[in-house]
Amino acid sequence: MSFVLVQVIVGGLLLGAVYALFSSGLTLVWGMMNIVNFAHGDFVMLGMYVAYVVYTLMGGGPILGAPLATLVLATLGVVVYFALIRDIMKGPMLAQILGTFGLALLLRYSVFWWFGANFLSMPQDIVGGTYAFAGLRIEASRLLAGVVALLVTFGLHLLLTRTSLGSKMLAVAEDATAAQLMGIRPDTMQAIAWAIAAGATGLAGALIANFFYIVPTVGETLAIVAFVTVSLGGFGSVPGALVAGLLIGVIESLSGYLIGAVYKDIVVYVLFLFFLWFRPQGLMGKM
Amino acid sequence: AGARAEDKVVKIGVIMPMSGGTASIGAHAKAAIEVAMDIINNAHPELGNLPLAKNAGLAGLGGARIEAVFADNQGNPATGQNQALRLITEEKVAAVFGAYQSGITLTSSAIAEKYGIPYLNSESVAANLTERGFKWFFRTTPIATDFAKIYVDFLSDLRAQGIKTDAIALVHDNTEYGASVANTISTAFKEKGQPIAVDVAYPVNATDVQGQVLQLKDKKPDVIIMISYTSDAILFAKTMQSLDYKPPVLLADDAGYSDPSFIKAVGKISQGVFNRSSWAVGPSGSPSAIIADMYKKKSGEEMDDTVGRQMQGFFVLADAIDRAGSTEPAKIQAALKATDLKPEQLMMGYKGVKFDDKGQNVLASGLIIQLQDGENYVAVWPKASAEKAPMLPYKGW
Amino acid sequence: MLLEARGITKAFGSFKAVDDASVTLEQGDILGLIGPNGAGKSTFFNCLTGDLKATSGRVLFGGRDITDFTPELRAELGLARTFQVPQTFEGMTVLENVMIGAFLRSSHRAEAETKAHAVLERVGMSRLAEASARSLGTPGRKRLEIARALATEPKVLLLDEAMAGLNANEVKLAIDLVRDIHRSGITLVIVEHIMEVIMSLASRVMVFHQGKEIARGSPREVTSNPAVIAAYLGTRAAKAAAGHTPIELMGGPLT
Amino acid sequence: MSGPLLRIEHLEVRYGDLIGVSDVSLEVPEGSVVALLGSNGGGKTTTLNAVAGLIPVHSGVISFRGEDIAGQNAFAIVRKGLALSPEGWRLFVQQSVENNLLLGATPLHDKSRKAALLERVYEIFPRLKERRDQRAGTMSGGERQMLAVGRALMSDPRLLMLDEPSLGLAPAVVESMYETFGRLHREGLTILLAEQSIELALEVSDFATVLQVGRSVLSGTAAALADDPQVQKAYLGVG
Amino acid sequence: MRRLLWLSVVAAVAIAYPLLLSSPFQQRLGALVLLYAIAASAWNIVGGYAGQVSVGHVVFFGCGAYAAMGSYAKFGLSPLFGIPGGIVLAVVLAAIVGVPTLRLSGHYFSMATIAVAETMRLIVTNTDYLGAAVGLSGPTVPRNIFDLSFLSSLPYYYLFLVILAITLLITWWMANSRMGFYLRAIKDSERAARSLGAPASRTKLYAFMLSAALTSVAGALYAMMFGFVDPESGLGILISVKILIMAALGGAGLLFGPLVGAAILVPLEEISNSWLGGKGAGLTFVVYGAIIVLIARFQPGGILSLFKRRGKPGVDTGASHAP
Ligand SMILES: Nc1ncnc2c1ncn2[C@@H]1O[C@H](COP(=O)(O)OP(=O)(O)OP(=O)(O)O)[C@@H](O)[C@H]1O
Ligand SMILES: Nc1ncnc2c1ncn2[C@@H]1O[C@H](COP(=O)(O)OP(=O)(O)OP(=O)(O)O)[C@@H](O)[C@H]1O
Ligand SMILES: CC(C)C[C@H](N)C(=O)O
Ligand SMILES: [Mg+2]
Ligand SMILES: [Mg+2]
Repeated sequence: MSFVLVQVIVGGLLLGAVYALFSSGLTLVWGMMNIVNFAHGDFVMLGMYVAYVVYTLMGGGPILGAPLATLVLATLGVVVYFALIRDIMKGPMLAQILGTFGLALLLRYSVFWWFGANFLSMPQDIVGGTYAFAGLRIEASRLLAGVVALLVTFGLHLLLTRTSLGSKMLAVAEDATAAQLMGIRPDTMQAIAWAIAAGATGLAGALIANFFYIVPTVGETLAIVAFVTVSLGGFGSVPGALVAGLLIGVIESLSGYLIGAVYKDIVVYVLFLFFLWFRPQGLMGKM
Repeated sequence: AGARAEDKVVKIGVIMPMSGGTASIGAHAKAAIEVAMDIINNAHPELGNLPLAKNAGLAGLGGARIEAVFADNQGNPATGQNQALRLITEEKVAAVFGAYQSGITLTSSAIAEKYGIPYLNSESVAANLTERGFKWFFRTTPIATDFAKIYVDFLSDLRAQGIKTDAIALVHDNTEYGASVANTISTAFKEKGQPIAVDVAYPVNATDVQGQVLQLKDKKPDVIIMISYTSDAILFAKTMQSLDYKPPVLLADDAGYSDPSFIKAVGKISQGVFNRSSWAVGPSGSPSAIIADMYKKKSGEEMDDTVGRQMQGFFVLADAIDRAGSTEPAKIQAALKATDLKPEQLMMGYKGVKFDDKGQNVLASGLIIQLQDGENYVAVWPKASAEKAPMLPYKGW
Repeated sequence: MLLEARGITKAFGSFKAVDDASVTLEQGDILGLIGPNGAGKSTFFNCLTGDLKATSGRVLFGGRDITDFTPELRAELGLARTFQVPQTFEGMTVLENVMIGAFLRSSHRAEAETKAHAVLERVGMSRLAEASARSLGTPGRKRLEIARALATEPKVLLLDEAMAGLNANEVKLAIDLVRDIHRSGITLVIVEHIMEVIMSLASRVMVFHQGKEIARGSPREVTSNPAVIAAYLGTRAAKAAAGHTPIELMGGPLT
Repeated sequence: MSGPLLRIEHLEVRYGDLIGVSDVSLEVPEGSVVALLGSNGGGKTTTLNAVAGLIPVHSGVISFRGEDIAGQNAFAIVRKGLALSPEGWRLFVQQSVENNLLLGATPLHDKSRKAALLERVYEIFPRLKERRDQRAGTMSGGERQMLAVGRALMSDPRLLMLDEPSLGLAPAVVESMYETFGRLHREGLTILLAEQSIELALEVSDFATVLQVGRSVLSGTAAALADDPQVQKAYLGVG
Repeated sequence: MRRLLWLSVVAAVAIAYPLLLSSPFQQRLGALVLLYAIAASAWNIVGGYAGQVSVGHVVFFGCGAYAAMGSYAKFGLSPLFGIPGGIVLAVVLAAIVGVPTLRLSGHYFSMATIAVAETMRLIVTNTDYLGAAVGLSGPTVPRNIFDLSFLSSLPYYYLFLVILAITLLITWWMANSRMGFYLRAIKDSERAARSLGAPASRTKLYAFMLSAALTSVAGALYAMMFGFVDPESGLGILISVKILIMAALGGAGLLFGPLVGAAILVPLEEISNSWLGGKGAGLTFVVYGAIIVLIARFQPGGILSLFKRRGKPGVDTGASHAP
């Protein structure tokens, strides 16, 4: 294998880890709580702006920005749940698309109104620049995002499969009325799920901000990748999102390098469709 | 319509992207046009030869004021058209100005054509806009064929100085702007007997460009010509640094590279990037420097080529209305056709403004600028207008 | 032979829910299918109706191999069913639910509506025609499913615990309804845990246990079979069954 | 404590404009088994669901251990020691059998008893133990019924409400389940039972209440009801 | 009878509208409402009645738009000639796409349709024959009436009104036919529907194809009115979302839901843009987004579900019958 190809694959893996990171929150609310969140990309965007504000106001890097973004977004998640999601969940699935689409515009253009439309960017070296070894180059900020992606995925997976909190959250997602019969308060569980999902999304945004540009409409660019990642991985499957994210990252990188970048998305979509043909429930999804 | 001549205010409809992915353009354009209105409506003798600057309002219309009515095209050709209709029929504008994206200029100008209202475009580059046989459409900006010629000449000049410019790579997105400009440039070079060596197309608003940068790193072209919007321009700059790749010559085609936020975001790691422009600040005290100052006060941003072209276009339109001495569409149209502005009457570095039958400004031209210190572009070519000598090779960070 | 299943096996992973089961059904039969919970009765049903694809084995209908037919094709041939876990169309009224069945044989709305009304009359649900299916309890839903299935004008009707949740009196009425259905020329397979139903209706009984057939014969034979008592009935139900009047003495089905 | 464990007075429940039950009154003394009888649509399920807090109460009193719980949330009610095995089971079909059971233990204050309670359920329904890792949604009808009852038992309630627990169960299983109820009853559990099999229900109950089109029309000891042929014929359609 | 009365009132208002509010912009707004109502009604067949939430309907829209513009740009014919071509294209594509995707459930179907739409958009963006990113333009100066390029919006308005009426008639007929009943049944329980002889896959596919054909007509009309199509405006996912949002806002699965949705959202969008867009602070979308959020929050079943409250208890707001 040529050396460049190794770099392409490594780059793809790191990119994929980032995809996985910002998809994990989506798979949680979309796959598990069965809520389509069209505003997901804008949650990522908000995470980026929090990180940016932390940087400009206090000069803080990811050490400060990431936890703060997590916190702010988790809070927002709870607010959004109680103010909007709780009620639209009583309606059909379309109501969720309607509500979260409106929310997306609201968030996106509120930020626009406040910060303006200019592209912003964090300084390149805020997370230790670029590591080079054996000719391979890895950006520290991407590596950080990748490592955090693994940790978050692992943590979420454990939470959902090993803890009673996870089991309760799933129970509420499936049948909130029956969950009440178990003494579970659905609102609490849903709010926790939203806090976790939005928090993880905000964290993702803060970490991505370190190597991406920041603009109110950036969520649109990122959301579609998250949607594909979540469905390829299987709705509700956190490990699925990780594997799918990595897969998409590598496929994108490889096809972008070998076939041409304008075709890389086509490759991803076609593979995705092809894949659904054989496994209609996604990589790791349950039917 | 004749009654409008007595109006104290002349309305011009301005269609710009004020929301969506290119909203920053609209925001900048709005500030620029407000500065232009200030210059036209108030007395600014310090601006010398610039038409309409000296006294307040339009002399030809008894000192009437110009008022721009802004409309958001939302990055959508249909919205652009709807807004053109609204501006013409509800706001009763005397002329329409816009609309940045070529596709929207296309649809919105069709409405102006049907209603017989003059439409002036100052920054859309698609060639077909002036090929439609329209009678009410005018364009002041240089278009892709003009820049292509500049690039060819600039690079052959560099070669004459002993710099290797044989293998040229074109990097462009797949939008209409990216694709059409890339096409024109590659044709121009082919005609000069120097076919493009590497053509890297990528989807606009990419999430990642590592593959493309590695491709370039692999192919080692002597010159890279970048045709990108701001988002991708920033991403390319960041990725080139992280993958430690510097082409010997990096030449950008305006757009994202002219956006002040590009310079703020990644200027420091893009030192030495060339760009094409028709804008040069000029020595302090010169009209262009004064305008740049006014613009900076208004918007907080440095003046860049795109807003410069927009302001210039607006001046040309206002000048025509002034000369028409009326807001009657046909008279404005006639005045536009008769436009013959000299370089010293312009804020941009055009050779003049004069429209052919298709409505294209035949005297539009540009120059090459370079981001030498990572903060401000300076004119470096052609020699006649150069403030500094080109700095080579590309420095990056 | 109307319906025949040969060597049906249905495995979920390594677990065989149905293990090499065969059955033949003659025109006019009422076959009772009993067995412990999880014995594979419903799974077997699902293989007959095409809801599940059998791992192996064949299904024949009127001598025609329908193993690879979709459920809707089988319905068209005349195979109808009810579901143990009711699958009513919640967003529709009772009448509309039945119309879905009626549409199989009449493509016009008015015609289907008339037919659905007739079926509702027959099963004694006319009063509820305009009620939402959502408002029905489990027994109501099951009855609605019978009505729906009848509206398809089936040759064979498979009832999966259609009488669960009825009290003694209602069971009696339901038995009459089934008799009536049978009299109109429909062959039936019924799964029930209510022995009274099996004893009153079935002409033959087949007993499942762990996916396999462990006994078959007349209701009386089967309910006195010690293996069946041990695996399924328990002593109390066996005693009750023994005291029950067998179907033959009550006139039996007209075929 | 004096007074019955559960007391329902003039309960009225509506579904939109429709009346589910119009006037139900009954008492469940501590330590007793009470049968709720009545034909289809009589209002048994509605009554139990209203007690559990699954549907809003229009008027009337539901007092549990002296506290009026009408109108409280279902999750709050179950924490007070009231558990329901609902009609239609309402299982968490995506989760495993064992997870379903463990979820049933959520209201427990003393979590250490989980394991023992789980063992108790597995003892009553060995079938569940065999299939503990299976997804609840793939269980057979009878197995689901077992799971629903087992899940209700997991919260170790003071009052266990069962909506037609024998529905879909094989006769032998019904027999052993009722034996178990008898045992739990002797150990002090109070049970409110809606059951279509009158004979069986009266056999295990101390008291019974008969509902007819949404009204409680008759209450008495199970024995009295069982022995009164008049009553049987008039209200229960037996004989 | 009351329904008939209402219907006549709505029809009368629709016919009289451009005469009452006669400024060119208001007329155009009316025409746009009708145009989007056509597209959203077409979507409603699949997304509302069949409960298959397609987020990729823009491919069919694009089929019509490209066929119409293509027939002019490539063959010099009137864009009108593109309509049948667009319908055929859309129906064939619907069949090809529908067979594999309609068996997917819920979100997977939605995602698959997004993937199809995006794939098409990317392919067209890179296909020079179809004008790539530049797109295709219609006749700039109408050669005759068949070019359907009018200065006034009035002819468009009445043309769209007729086509909307036809679309609603088809939808109404479908909803009250066996197919409509089957679709609603399949939406509730595909398994039960099949057991009763409803050919689920085929019915859904037919609905998908019917919906695609009508959507394609909407796309063709759209392109004709604007005289232009490019990958973003003809195949961009945002169009799908817009159509879907309109149907959902008005009331999916209800005959007049999409019309109501369009009648609210189109003017809301255009007017808020006209009032606020020029300020350039993104306020248009803050307002627009907030109103959508509020409607979703307080009327999750869509505006029209408000009037569906009476009637049988427990009736699901999402799936009631057509009038
Ligand atoms: N998808 C599946 N995966 C694993 N096991 C399954 C699956 N579906 C069914 N089973 C098991 O197969 C067995 C047979 O189930 P089936 O529903 O046929 O039983 P049944 O005889 O109808 O029982 P009942 O009388 O309780 O309705 C059960 O033990 C059930 O748990
Ligand atoms: N969700 C609902 N919407 C409307 N009406 C309902 C609903 N649920 C029950 N009802 C009505 O309330 C009344 C009481 O029904 P309920 O289910 O409580 O009776 P039940 O005694 O449990 O009968 P079953 O033996 O059928 O379970 C019936 O008339 C029924 O139609
Ligand atoms: C960026 C500009 C140079 C070109 C403009 N965006 C266009 O579409 O024509
Ligand atoms: Mg069964
Ligand atoms: Mg009940």
